[in-house]
Amino acid sequence: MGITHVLFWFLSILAIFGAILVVISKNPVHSVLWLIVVFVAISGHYILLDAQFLAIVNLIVYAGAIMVLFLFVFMLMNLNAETEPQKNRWLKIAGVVTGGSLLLVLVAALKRADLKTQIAQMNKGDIGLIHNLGLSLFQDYVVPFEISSVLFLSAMVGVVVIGKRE
Amino acid sequence: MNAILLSAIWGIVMMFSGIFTKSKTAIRNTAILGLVLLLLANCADMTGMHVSINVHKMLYFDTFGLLGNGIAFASTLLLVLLSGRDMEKVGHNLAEYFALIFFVLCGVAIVTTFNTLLMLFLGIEIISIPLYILTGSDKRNLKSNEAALKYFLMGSFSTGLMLLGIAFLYGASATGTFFIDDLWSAGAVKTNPVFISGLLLLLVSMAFKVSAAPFHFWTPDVYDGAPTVFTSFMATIVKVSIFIGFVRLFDEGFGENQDKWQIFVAIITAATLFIGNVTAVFQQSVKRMLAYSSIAQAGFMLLALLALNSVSKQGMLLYAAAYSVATIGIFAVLIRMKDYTFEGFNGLARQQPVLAATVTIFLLSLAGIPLTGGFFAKYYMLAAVVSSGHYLWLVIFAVLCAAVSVYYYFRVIQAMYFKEGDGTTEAEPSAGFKGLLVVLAAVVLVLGIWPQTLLGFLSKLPYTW
Amino acid sequence: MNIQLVWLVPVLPLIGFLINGLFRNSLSKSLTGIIGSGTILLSFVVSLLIFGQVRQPGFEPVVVTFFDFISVGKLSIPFAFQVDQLSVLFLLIITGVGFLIHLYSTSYMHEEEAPHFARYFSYLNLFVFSMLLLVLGANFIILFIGWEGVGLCSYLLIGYWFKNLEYGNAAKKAFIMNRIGDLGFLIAVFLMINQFGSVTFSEVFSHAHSAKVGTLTAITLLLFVGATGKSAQIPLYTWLPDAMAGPTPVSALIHAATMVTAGIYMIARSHVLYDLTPVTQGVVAVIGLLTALLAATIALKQDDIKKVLAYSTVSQLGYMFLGLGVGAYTGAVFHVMTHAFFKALLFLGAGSVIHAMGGEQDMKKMGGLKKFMPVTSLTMLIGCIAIAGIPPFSGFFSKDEILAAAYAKNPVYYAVGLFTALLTAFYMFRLFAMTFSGQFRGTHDQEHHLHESPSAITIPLVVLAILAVFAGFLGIPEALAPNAHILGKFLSPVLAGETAAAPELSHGTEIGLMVLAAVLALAVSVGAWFRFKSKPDLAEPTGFGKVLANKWYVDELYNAIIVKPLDLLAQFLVFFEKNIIDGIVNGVGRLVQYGSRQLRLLQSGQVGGYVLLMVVGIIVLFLVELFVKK
Amino acid sequence: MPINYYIFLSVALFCIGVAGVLTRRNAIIIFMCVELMLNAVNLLLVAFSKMHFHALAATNPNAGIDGQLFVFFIMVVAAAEVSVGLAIIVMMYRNTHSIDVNFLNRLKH
Amino acid sequence: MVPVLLILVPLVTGLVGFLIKNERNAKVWALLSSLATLIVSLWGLTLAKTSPMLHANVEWLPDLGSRFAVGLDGLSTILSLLTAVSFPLIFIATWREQYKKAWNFYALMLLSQAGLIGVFVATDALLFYFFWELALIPVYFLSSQWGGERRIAATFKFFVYTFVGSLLMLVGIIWLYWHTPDHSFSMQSFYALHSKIAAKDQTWIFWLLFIAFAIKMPIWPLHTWQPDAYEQSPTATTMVLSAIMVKMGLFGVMRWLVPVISVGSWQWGDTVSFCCMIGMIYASLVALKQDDLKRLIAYSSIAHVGLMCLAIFATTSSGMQGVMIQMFSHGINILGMWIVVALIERQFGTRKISELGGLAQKAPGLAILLVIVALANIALPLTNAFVGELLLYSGIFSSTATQYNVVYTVVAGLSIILGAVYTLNMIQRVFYGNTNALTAKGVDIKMNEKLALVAIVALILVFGVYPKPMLDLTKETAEMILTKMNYKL
Repeated sequence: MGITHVLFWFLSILAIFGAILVVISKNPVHSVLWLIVVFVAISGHYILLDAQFLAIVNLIVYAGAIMVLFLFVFMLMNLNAETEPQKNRWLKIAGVVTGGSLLLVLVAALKRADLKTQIAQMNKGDIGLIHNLGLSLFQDYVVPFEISSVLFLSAMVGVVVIGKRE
Repeated sequence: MNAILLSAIWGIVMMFSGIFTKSKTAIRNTAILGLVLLLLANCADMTGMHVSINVHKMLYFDTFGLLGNGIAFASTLLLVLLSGRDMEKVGHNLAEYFALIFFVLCGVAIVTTFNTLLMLFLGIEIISIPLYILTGSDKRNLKSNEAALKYFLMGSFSTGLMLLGIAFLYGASATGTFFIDDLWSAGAVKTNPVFISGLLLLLVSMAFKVSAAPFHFWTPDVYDGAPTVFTSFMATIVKVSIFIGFVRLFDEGFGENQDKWQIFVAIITAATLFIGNVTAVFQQSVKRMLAYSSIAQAGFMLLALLALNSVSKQGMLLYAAAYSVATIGIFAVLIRMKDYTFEGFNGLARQQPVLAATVTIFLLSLAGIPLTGGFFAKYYMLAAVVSSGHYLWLVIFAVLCAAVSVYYYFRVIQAMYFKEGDGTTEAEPSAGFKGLLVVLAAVVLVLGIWPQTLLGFLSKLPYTW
Repeated sequence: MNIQLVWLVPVLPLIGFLINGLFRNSLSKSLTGIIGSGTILLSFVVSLLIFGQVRQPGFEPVVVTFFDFISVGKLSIPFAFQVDQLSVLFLLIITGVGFLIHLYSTSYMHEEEAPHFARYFSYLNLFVFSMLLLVLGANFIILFIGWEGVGLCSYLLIGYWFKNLEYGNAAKKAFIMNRIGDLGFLIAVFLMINQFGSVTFSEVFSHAHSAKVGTLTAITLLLFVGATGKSAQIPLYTWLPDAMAGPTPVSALIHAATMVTAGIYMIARSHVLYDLTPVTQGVVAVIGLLTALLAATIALKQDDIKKVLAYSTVSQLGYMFLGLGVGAYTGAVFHVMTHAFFKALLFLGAGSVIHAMGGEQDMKKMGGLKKFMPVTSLTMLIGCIAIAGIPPFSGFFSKDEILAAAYAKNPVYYAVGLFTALLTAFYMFRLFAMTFSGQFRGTHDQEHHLHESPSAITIPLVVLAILAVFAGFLGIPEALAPNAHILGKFLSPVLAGETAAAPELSHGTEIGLMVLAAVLALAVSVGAWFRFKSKPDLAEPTGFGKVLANKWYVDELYNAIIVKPLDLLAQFLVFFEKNIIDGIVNGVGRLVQYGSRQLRLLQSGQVGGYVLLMVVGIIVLFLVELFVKK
Repeated sequence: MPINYYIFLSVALFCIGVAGVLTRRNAIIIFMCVELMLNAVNLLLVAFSKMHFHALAATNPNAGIDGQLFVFFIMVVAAAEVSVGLAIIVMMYRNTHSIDVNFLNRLKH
Repeated sequence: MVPVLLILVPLVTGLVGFLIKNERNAKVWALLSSLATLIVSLWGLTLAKTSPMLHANVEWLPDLGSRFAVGLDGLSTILSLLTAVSFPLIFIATWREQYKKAWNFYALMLLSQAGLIGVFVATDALLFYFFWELALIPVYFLSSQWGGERRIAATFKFFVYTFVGSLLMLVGIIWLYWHTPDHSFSMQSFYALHSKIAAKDQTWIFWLLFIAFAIKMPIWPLHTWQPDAYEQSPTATTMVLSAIMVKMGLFGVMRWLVPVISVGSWQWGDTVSFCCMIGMIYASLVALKQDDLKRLIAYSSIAHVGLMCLAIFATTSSGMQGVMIQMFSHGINILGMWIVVALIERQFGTRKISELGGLAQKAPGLAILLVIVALANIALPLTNAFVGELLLYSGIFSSTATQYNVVYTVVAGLSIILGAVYTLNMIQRVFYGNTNALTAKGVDIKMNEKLALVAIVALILVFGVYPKPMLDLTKETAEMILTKMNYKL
């Protein structure tokens, strides 16, 4: 039971706990904050899996940029209070039950695979380093990389189209 | 490759065209030019003339995909020619709309030629994100907004599913790559369940994109809410090209363990056929009816996926062509109608004989009556499954559903020809419009008499890459 | 005269039919009459010439084939005529009596305006044509063609006055009842095709001995069903009395002299088969006997002069079938001939009376016509004597021959037959007395119009009367004069083998029977004559008489057990069609619409709902993966 | 760490996200739940990439790197989606002053 | 060559017909075209049976193994002849009908003729299916455009009903196609099939095909579209429907079902025959209760068709030839009936028997012609139908394919009687009796109808007295079909 294990369990529990709170907390702003917590926990996992680059990007892009964006929007619409009217209980229950059963069937399906021997290697290997990632990103993955620029372009244009006042 | 590049570039061109000129005609002509070039570029691709870029096996070009591209581009061209003017009515940002359309086409070109799940994912996203926008492009119209939001929320949800699927497949693959042709290696029996789960989730997300039941719920609302021009675009070009990607994925990726997933496809197909056809019966608005009919047609296309043999791939292309042309034609007329309900079509034959006649041909094609492309499209689908020898019950079920489809397609014909009324278009359609419709009708008929004209390419093209 | 020209016999009337039919609007009545009767006369002449050939000793039956009518697989049905003693005899009867009746009609139908007059004659000619086809046919199919043809013509002629729906119904009844019989006939034909691979008389009869008795019985019985329809035997006899709706000459020709005897002809023609099937013979005899008795009893209480004659016809036909049943084929044919004469005579006489009475047919309104129309009454009297079987008139000989054979077969037959004969004598003289003697009971202006009919009517009467008197001498029984039975000798080549069926009686008994019959008949006739000439029965029949007057309620019975149920069934089926079968079809449509209306509701518009359903879908797929074995 | 821990962890996170989508009415929160799902997937991918690394490092020093690159692309796409999504939501809000998905029911049946 | 012309002439003239925007010219054009077709088909009759002119076979869809193969053997000759004869008669008889947009009407009529002939001459299964549908479409438009007040619903029911059938048939055809050794739709390779279809497949493939044909014929209990369709269609179309289209079903059975699925046919022949038998009695009884002339004739036609289908499954040579002849005869006769109905309807604006009566006084010519046609309809001797029905019944009776042959003959025979009943009822109530207010102003038959009817009557009598040509024409084909059918697994 090394430190990594402790950390693993801690982060996992933190992530799940945070996730649940994201879903159940009444105040949207709280949800956002809890989501950030989840992201932090996941970044922690990345570090454990020595994917340092991803860990950082995750923090910067997600926990930083995106979540801030969300917060902005909330502020913009000042929905910080519990303005959200309650969905009727039955739908809620139905939702939870369905989500739970989805978990159930997924687990049931995956349990049958014996992955005992399969290990996610820890604190070893340097594929997560920005150097290696960069290299293969600009060699093998150059096409998708360029293509993704199209994605951004379209997103950009789209936001302009939507946002522009007429 | 040409197509991907050109579409992306031309997207940017269109983006800036809005700055340099305010003349909508100029913009539209630029777009048309672009599409023509795109078509040529694709032909070049097909004949092996292409800019050589090392894609590191991320893309794989074959006749099937490229022909699919060709169909998509050609249909887009027809759509723009027929309904270009109507795009102007949607909003002021004509240039941007065209830009987005070109980006979508770029995505299409990727989805039809991807060779790794990553490219598939990117392609799908490049298609989806502009579509969210186009759906909501009629900003003052609440229906359009609502459609956009629904589409977006559910779309991103399905993206999540797809990614989980991809992750599982990645975990199951022995080589640790995303190339579709070595996703499954017989050695990795232990990880079989992971593989299957991934496959299922991928299947579900793709089914969502092609609006197959029970993942079709977004379709009627989105198609109904979106500006009709873009509905036409989504319902035809986007849908069929994703279908081609769909078939491609399962053919290359999961072809050899068909037995593992055929049953799921069968279930989805049956559900789609049933829900699509039966629900369409009671619709009051032709637009919404067409939305459901597109679901029904998807059900038929799924038969190709079920059988997954040479016949079904040919049939897929034929279906793509026949279905797109017919649907674009109908939508082109629908856009011009005063009233989108069935009553709106009453007596159209007297007001606009040409429109009525052509629409009739398109509807007959959708219903799968011989002498129209739709017949051979359906024929190939049925033939594909029959030749595979399994799931004959599904074939029977499919034809019964096709019989149901006659009900709602013929309602339009009845309205146009046999009902009294003064349903007509908003403005007298131009001669060019009519002429083009006639051409489309002719295309449908040609496909209905010599499908070889299209499918000939599959066998004739000497493909090299 | 070359026998090959036999086709002239039927073709001539056909030509008459065509001319009268096509140019009915342009031809004058006289011309029509000449064409109509003339063609028949011509074919009568031709028949005579042929007869001249046939009666040469040692004449062998000739089959004249014209063309291949139907040939499928091994079955080949030529369009061929067979000329032999039997068919020639019928040719003579048909064309001869036919001509007389045509002649009679020219005057009788004179009130009709020209087109209808022409229509009448064309029908009549067509009938003669079909009848000739019937007797000339060399196989059962040609026979059947004529068989149905005469049915058609009788339908057309009964319904000749089509304005009157009653007549129309009578015509329909006749046709349909005939059709019922025809179905039996057809099935018999099919059986023959199966059994012998042919329907040609010669082949069928020559192979008959090799066939199983069961099959033969079936064939003969089915043929007999056909005969009961055509010749008005139990159970299909009820159409004949109604058929009296037609013009009287028609009744005389079709419903007395010729068509109704087609059944007898057919059975006599195929007697070879019947000789081999005693069961059928029994059935035929009994049916014939019963019909004879039943009809005779009904005739007792009829007041309509034509109805009486109609029932007597039925009864006489019954006689003939009795004859066939007991194997006295010659006797039957003999009776056909004599009956043709005297019954035609009676009908024409009745027609003349009706003509004079201005269309009145009810005997209660007649009486005392003797003094107004002497010729008619005289000839009628002859007819009555003939039919009553009083020697030496023709009826006596023919009837006696049958009775003798019946006695030889089974005395009970004889007893009943004799009793029927006496009934016949009774009601015939009742008819005669009520019509011609006593006081006239009609209205005054009817009386004013009474007159003897013109010569076109009386001449046929006279001719027929003469025949009715002397025709009997063609068949003087062995018992009286050895081999004086000209007819028997003449027909023996065709109807040979009957003697095997009927054991010979000793001459003594035969003569005894004759005398008995003659005496009784005479007594009854005279009795009836005196009973009715002074005080005819004008009272409404009561008790048993009522039952007879209402024809044993047979029509009502049929109505109750066949027509009504069928009608109800049809009504039910219409309901069934509308609500069950079509209901199901439309139901499917409605079901789809209903399903559509329900499925729409899935599309709630709620994103949450949609996603929920999607996830459920995923779960279902996974469950399939987990639990369905592939 | 055995791989199935990670599998179950991320599946759990994913399903929580799904449940969120199903239960909440606030469009943005729903969207956040989707983001949560994406992150679950990312985690899984990284874990798998290390698994493959463990399995194949001997032959290929860069084994498993594809997974991490994929995660990178997912983040890219997510960013783009967020921008578009929020734009749409804002537009919706402009017109209806609500981001409650239950009010999105003009289109139905 | 000949069959190609038979299809092309009406097809081309029909397409041209849309452009003639003048009622009278369109009418004349249609008549001329149909006469041309008639001439072509007569020319076909003069050719020797072996003549290459009677066949055509050109490349069409090589990848699908389907060729544009057409040919005229006994069966297809007789039916294409029927089609070619009927259309001029129809045009002549309905010469006085007024249609709005008449040119479209006549053009569609010609197109339907092309489709029908195509069905009859096609010797390639896919081509057959093609024409099968194509014949349907123009009729659909004709009926829903120019029909009675309930036309849309009735026609639509008819269309969907038949469409379901033909789709099932399509599945069947495809299935057979995949089992042909050379993956071809040609008739020969289909006929070569029967050895290769397993017994268990025979059953359902048989039904897939048969249901389509049964709906078209129609066979009880799949018949309910027919009376409505007949009632609601314009009379000219009704004539096409009942004189020719009905024969498509029978033709299909004889050409594409029994020779191919012989074992299945043997297996299920009794079931089918039973339905036919029921249907005959049923239809006859229902006809008794009909007050609408069109419905009455519709039901009588159901009965007749039932008999023909029954005879097919009797698998006897006389039955088989009887069917072929009877198809022609029935077409001609019922055409005559329709002409009379059309006349009555146009004159008095009603088809209700109860509202008519006494017409014989006003229209003796019509009455006589009708009586002849009606008698042919109940198969009186010396009319063409007699020959047919005699062969049919004797065929059924002598059938060895079933042990119920006697039952079939007797029960079906009852419809002879019932047929007489309702036909005579009809004649009597329409033509006999006294005129009423409505019929008092009736006038006699016009020249054009007289022409058509006389032609029909002539055909009736000629083939009634001298059917030999027909028999010779059909003999070989019948034997061929029988040899195919008699193949046992």
